[in-house]
Amino acid sequence: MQNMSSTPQTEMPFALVHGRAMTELPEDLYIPPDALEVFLEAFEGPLDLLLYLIRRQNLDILDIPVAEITRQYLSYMEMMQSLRIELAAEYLVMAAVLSEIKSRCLLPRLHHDSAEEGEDPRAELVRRLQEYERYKQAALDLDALPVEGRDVFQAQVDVHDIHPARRWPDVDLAELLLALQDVLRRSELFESHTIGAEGLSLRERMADIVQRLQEDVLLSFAALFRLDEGRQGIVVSFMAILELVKEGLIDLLQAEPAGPIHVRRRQTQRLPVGE
Amino acid sequence: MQEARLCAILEAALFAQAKPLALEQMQELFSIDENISRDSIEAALRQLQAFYQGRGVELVRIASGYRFQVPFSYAPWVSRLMEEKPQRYSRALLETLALIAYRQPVTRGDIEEIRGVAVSTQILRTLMERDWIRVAGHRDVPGRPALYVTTRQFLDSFQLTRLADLPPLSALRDLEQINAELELLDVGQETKTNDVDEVNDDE
Amino acid sequence: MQEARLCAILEAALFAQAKPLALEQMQELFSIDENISRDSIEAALRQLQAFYQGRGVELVRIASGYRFQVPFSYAPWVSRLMEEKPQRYSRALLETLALIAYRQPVTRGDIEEIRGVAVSTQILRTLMERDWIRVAGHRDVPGRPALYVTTRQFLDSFQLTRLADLPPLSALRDLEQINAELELLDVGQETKTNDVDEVNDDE
Repeated sequence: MQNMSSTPQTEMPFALVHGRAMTELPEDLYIPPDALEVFLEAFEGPLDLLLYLIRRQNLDILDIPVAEITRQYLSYMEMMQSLRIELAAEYLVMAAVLSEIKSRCLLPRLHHDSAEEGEDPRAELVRRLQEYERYKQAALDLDALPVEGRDVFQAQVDVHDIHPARRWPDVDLAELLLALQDVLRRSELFESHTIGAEGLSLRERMADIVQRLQEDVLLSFAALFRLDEGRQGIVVSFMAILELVKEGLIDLLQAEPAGPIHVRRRQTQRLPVGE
Repeated sequence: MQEARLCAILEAALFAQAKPLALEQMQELFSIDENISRDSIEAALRQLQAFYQGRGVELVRIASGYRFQVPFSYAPWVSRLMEEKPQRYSRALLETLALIAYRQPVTRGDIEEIRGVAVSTQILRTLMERDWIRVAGHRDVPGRPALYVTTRQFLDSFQLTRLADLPPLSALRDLEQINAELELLDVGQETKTNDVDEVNDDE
Repeated sequence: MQEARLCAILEAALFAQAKPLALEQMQELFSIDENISRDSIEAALRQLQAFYQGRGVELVRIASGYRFQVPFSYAPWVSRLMEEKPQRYSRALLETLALIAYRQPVTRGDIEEIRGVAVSTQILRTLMERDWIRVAGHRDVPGRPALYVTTRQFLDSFQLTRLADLPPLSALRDLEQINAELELLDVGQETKTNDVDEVNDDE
């Protein structure tokens, strides 16, 4: 890898790394080659591996010895590569980042106080490591919480002989009216073929009703219908009544539920214009 | 093991699932070291039974073992809890109801004539069960068909004080417009709810 | 209604339902005639909670309401009853979940940036299937990546009433203070702000 070639470690043959592992790598970083793949899976990425390397030596993140950590990280990478274990690209990117930080740290600082040189080259890495570590810890904290179905269980008892209460759907008036509108529109289509002769005018009927209400102050609702006119006549009378109510010319009165309905003319009114 | 602890473990196991637990299963909960006899389990179960006497759950013994259940006397409240989400009424039902409301008293034949299709008995039965319509009498024609009218309950359900409060048919055309506008509004609101900063989830 | 009776009804309802019950749902169990106030329900719940203290079931309050559950301490026995062994969650899944929980709303890119590795689609799918996270919208940047948030179910599953109950995040320290801090024996490591308060929940 090109990233590796810039560091002295890459010149070191694997066997030598192996030979010096006892002194230069944390002991548990030396792992039998066939277990290396498993070892890689134990890390959640390069940040996790770096944290491991730092924590192994009881170092503070804020005080990383970049040169040493970089060296360890790269030898680990090299081991993986010589074993032809395919590394995720993120690990290689991190190797480049570390090498860059290391080289910047090695540069002599000419002006300690100048703004240009102010930032520690490790700052960004330290920020990322800290940021990752707090969520790594948060994940452990989450895992320590009692999880339903794993650590705690919802209590349940048998309810087989209790049945759900019947509940009716809600309908609002608008919905009902829309349904009526549909059916009326459809019925117009039907009726245009069969009817047309009866010639009962709604306006005429409205005038008629108002006329009758002038004579009697209070009329029974039923009295406004003439059964001999048949269904059509009743419908026209009914619609005429509804229309008169809407225009505020008459009132429908019902004293009690399902009781008789009476019709009364309002005090101030105009006669509807007849057709 | 103390009896109180044994009781609590059995209680936990019995509540952890809604299925009955056989004595053998309860015994299997414990390791051999714990050394729990069948007798001590039965004694603990009797204690639990006594403990839950008169409470909102009871421990009963049935053929396949023991289980906790809700006593039937709590059915009125529990059944309200289990209410299923009501389904919507069909268009056919609403049309039938609307026709009865506006043209009452009507026979089934009247409704069918206007709707141009048969009215199912199920619809009329549902409307009767719902207590929205009733048979007010029979028309004096061959077959004496039932005459349907709406009920007081119908008025209450639709927040009407009397039938006259039903909007006149002529208002229906306006209604169509209003409805179209409402639908437009709804669409506008739906897109709003897709907001990002709403963190929690309300099923 | 007597308090004992109210307790028993709530007990029956809470045990009958396999889901948590909200206070509002409990209130709806009662008819208007029964005249049960929210306060009296809360008082009865407190009584139930005290009553079940130390038993094999406990009454807990979580995000969606109240539920009876078998406490953690009985898991060793209860899990022997379970046919499916409860799964352990991978670190990748937990870290992803933690990032969503503490920093929501976040995109997959946000998560990957902090973890330093790619987030597998399988993990996000598993979290969605568990109903612990959901897509709350899309960030208004090229590609419009999905913004993930946690759900109420997540809070319920982890026995939390709201996001603020999450364990606090450790503080970030400033590199520029490193020397001073190290010299001062590394004090004040855990006293800085935690992020939890920033995550608002709409309970």
